[in-house]
Amino acid sequence: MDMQKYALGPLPNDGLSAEDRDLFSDARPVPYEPYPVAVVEKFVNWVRANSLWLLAFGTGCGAIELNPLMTARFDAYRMGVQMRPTPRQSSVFIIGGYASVKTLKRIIRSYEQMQGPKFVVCLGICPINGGMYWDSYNTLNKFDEYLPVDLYITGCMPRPEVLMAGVLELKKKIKEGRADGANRYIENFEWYKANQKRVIKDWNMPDYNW
Amino acid sequence: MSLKDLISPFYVWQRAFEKPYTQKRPIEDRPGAPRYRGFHMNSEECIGCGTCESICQNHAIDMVPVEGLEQRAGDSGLRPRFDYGRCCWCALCVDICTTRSLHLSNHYAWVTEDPDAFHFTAGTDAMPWNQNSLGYRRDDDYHLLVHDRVEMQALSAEESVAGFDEVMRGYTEEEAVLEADRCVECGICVATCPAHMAIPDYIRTVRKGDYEAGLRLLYETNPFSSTCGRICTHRCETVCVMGYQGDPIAIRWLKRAIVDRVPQEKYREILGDEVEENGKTVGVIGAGPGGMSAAYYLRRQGYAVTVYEAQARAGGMLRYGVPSYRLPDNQLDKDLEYIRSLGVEMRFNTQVGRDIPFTQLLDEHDALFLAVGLNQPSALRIAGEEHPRVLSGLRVLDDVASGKDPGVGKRVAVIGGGNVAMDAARVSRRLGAEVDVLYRRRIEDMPADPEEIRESQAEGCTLVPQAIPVEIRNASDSNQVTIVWGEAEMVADDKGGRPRPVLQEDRMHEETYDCIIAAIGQGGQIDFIPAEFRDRIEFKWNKFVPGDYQQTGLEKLFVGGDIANSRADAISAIEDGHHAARGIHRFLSGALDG
Amino acid sequence: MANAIQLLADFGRNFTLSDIREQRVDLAFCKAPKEQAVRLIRELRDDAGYTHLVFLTNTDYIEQGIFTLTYMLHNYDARHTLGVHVDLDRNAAEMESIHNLWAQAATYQRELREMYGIRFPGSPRLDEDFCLEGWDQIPPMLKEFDTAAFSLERFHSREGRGSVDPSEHMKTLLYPTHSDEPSSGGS
Amino acid sequence: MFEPNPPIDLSSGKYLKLWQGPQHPGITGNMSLELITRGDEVVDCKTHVGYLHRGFEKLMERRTFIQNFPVVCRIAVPEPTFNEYLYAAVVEELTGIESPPRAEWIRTLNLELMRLASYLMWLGGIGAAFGQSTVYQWTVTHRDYILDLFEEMTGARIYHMYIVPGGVRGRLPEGFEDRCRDVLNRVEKLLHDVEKVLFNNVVFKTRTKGLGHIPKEMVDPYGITGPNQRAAGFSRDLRKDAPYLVYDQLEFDLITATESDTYARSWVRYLEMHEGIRMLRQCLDRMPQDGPFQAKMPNVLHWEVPAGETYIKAECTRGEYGYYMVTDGSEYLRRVHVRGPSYTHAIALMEKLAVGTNIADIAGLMVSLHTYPPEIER
Repeated sequence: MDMQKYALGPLPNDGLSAEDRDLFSDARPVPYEPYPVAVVEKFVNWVRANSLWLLAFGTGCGAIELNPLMTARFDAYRMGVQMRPTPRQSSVFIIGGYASVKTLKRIIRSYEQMQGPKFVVCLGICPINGGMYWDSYNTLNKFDEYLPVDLYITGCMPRPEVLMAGVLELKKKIKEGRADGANRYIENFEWYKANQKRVIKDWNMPDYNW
Repeated sequence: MSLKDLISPFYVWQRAFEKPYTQKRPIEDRPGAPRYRGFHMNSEECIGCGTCESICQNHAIDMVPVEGLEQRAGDSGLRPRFDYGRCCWCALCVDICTTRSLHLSNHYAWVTEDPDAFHFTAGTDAMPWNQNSLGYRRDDDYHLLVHDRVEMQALSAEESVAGFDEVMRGYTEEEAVLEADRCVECGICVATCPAHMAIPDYIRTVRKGDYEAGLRLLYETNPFSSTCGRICTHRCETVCVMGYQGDPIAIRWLKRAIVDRVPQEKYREILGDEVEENGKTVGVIGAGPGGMSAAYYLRRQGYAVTVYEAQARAGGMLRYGVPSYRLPDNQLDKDLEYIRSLGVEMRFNTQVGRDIPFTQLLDEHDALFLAVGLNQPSALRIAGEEHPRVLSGLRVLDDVASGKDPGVGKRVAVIGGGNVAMDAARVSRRLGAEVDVLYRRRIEDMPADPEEIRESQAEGCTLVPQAIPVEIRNASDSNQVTIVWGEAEMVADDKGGRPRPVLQEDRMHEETYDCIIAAIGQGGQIDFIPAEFRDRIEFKWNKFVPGDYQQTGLEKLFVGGDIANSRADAISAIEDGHHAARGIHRFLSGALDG
Repeated sequence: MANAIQLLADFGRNFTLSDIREQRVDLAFCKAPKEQAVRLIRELRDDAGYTHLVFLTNTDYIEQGIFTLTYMLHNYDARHTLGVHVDLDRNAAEMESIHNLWAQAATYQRELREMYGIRFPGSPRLDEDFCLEGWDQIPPMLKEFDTAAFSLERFHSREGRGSVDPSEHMKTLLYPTHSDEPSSGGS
Repeated sequence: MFEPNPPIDLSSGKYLKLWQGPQHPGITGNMSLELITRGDEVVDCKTHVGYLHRGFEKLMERRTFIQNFPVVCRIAVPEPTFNEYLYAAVVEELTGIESPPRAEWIRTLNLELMRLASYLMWLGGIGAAFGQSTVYQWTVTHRDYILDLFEEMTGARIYHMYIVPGGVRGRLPEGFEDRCRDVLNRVEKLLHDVEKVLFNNVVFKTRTKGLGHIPKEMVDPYGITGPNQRAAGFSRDLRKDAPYLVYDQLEFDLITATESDTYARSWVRYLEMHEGIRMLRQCLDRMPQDGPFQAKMPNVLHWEVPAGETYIKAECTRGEYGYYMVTDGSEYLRRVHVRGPSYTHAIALMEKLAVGTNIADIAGLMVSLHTYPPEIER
């Protein structure tokens, strides 16, 4: 990857066909700037932490435990968590276990479509170090090479109780202002893009999905 | 569309009055079930065999060295380290764990922002769940390993005591494969084997039926495989991980299973031993297992080897000290013949010091390996032991091996608890005698192999433990002898050693026998080494204390075998010989300074 | 079912069937030449009651240079399953399509094209990606494709791992000199 | 019958291409439908899978037979035990190991509990797909009670890894039977409620009756099995036709229907849940309380399975689930093929049934076929 290419100007979008190129933005994403007044930022973070909307995208087998989590027995709604069907309304992306290369492409598009502030939580062992599918030709081993991750929950499957523990931990992190994955993504944009394009061989989407 | 269909859904309201399903405090109130497969725990029984690592399909386990572990025999010093970016909590590691030290807790929550943090060594790292008492453990009735040893066909006690036929009949091919199949191939035994034989590898060849490959592996470290396959003290089996929950692998019998299936004529072709003379000569003193082992490995390197042996035949203690029902002559000869076939020169009936001076050997050869063994029976150190009807165990065995009748009579007492004592007792049984074996300590303290003890009992020898001989007297019949012995109580040793027998003066016994066989050990004899050399050699209790590579202060002299180690068994002598051969090779090629 | 073997014997008059083997009373296998296989399968379906295509799959015998397709057919009335094997040349693997016999066959054939590189001329959407996307290696199910090596090279493995062999570790610790140097002979 | 749907000229401007999935609330699992619509009507549908492809069949070729045991359950996430049972059964047949009777009963109990749990999940899905989210809340919660049973029986909620070649991994916990009966009673009560709220619901009835009709003559040419087939009037069920485990000792009725639409398929599954509860109660009553639950096994660390090949199938919630395995006498299998019913239900069948359907019904139609993408791509 030519690192300079991004740094110097608009996104190349060179995976797109000539006629599609006009349809997508080539502007670089910008990092989030905290409010200059610390108290305000703190308050905003508190608000954010108490309204975590999950993107309903079951990327892997971890999705199976999201059903109990979001229904009567474990009832994550009481923690300000709810499922949203579209990335535009969501703030938390749950990577449900292993991600195949084909799914990674959709994950990237969905993630980039999410409005900030946004957070990524990885479920299970597979996004940490390959897990069960450490030798599979079609699943990623280290998810943090492709998208910034704010929290890992190990287990196979992590139970709904642990997911709730994860939500609490994420809240804590957000309140402390440390959940800065989205900014890391933008600040290291070239590195992430290079990694993504190294595994996604038929890159036919814009370099950033506004 | 009926009215019922319209109204029916409103039934849902009925549930509004039920108790809610919601768990109030899910994290605190819902610990994992008693059988839950949560995070790993490991107890002190772990010996680091790595079987958990072998079965893990996710490569989630690394065996890592752990600082501060106590060094124990049969403990690799490694412990399993888990990668929770890999583990899927299938608990196969728990099921396969040979010591049952590994198990799972019912703890399941680990959340962190650092993806590199999910590593820990179970049992030694402080983890929040280390005190959990619940969690998955293997059910007692569920096994992934085979715990029972395949028994070997043996002569019945009546059959065996009737003659000198070999008692253990060897495994059939099928039995050998079944027994070999039990091995988990952890390799813990290799360190304990004095010769460090490639045990898991040759067991694998038995399983695969590839006896030629097996033979090659055996000869890498041990040219007495037929012998050791029968009479080895098999220290390896004492640390075998399969022994923690069942029977250890019959490693010794599996070695025998290989050699029994390869005829000696094919050895040369299979082993591919080609000797390229290198023009240097090495003298070996003593044709026992140590000497002949050195001779083999030296010869393989191209040294001209001459072996000096006091007796008329080679084999040393293996021939003169081990009865043929345990080690038939032809099996010993199989090993020895092969070594000799490589061109080792033998000088029998040549006792160094008597027939040829030590200094001459030192001058004639570029290096010397000395393994004369222990052939002086230890004294009982009680009054009357010079009685003519007190025989030494070694002499009895020697006579029997040479085809002479030792004349033990009809009623025999054997004193001692080692293998020589057991052999002397069993030989006496075969010669038709009633045998009592007197031993100072308990039966479980006997240094003899458990098999020998068991078999001698089966053959009708009476073991009398905790019996301390006090005095030997003349009997009324001059062809008999009387022994006075007292019962002993075992007293715990304050310093933490093994319990000590203490004579009970008030419980003395007096018995008369046709002979008494003393077999309480042997000592060495080193008078043949001229005084001027002795100062340069280190001795302790009349035994050599060799340095690295079995070398002595007398640079050209390497020593090994019973006279130079404390274990005093064949396999240690064999390794001494092999190790000395390495040393001599390094010495003569300049890599080892004196 | 005894008449499965009988049935195959009857079919054997018109087809060169080999390797007929009864695994269970309700399961048998046979092998048909590549040229006759589809005709055989059609007749089994139309005349012998094997109306259900259970699956179509392939086994890679790399040592012998062949692929063996398995058409698993089921007869609901006789409650009997029959596996028809067909050997293909591994280097030029091509087979007549059965997409017009069963609807799901086209999907199986797509999968076999993607996973083994077997061609089924005429099968719909044969060259469309099925499971993979942007695959740039040899078909992954081929025996010569090393998935672990590929995964390590492309997807990396997390640092901080490393294992020690127990017997090697004990050797280094307890008896480091007790081994033959490479120069010192041995066999 | 197998003609592809007629080609569509997208440039004509009459049509809209719409991707339903993989990130879409109206899709079952991580897969996608490429729909071409004209107004509300779907005129063409292509199923895309592979988002969950992990290459199980490849991975299993490089793992030993015991190492595959934890792997297989992951092939169908909502219903792992069928994989465990079939893998165990295949290995047992090829090695000649016979699992003891007690293990066979426990396995049956395990599989039927799994079927009930899986159907409950599905029942929630079909409810939610037609706007009855209350049913989803109820059933997922009740499924969780069954997962609790699994947790105490096997040690895990989702991936049980309990049915091992040779038997099962442990005995039933103390008092399990009573707790299991209690859960069955609760589920049975729930089912009666669901009948009132869902199956008698005028909205549900109106939307599902006639939706996704599968003609009888389509069943065999499309390889349709399970409830989808039974709802079309076929009395075919492997538990009856080729009884495995202890099904020949259990009393249960085969449920069929003739309408072959979404409602009929749902109703067949609903009644099968009742049959499942009936079977579970029989298991609990008649299960042997002692005896071994594992056959004598060789050392699994280097377990060589004799050369051979076989195919074993079982009736899972979606239909015929099967394992085909070829071994060559080594420690590794040469080939395994997993036959999941969704393979044809979600692709060939779905692509056909979707045509002419209202776009709002696509999600419900998919759920009514009961498909799990991971078993398609494996």
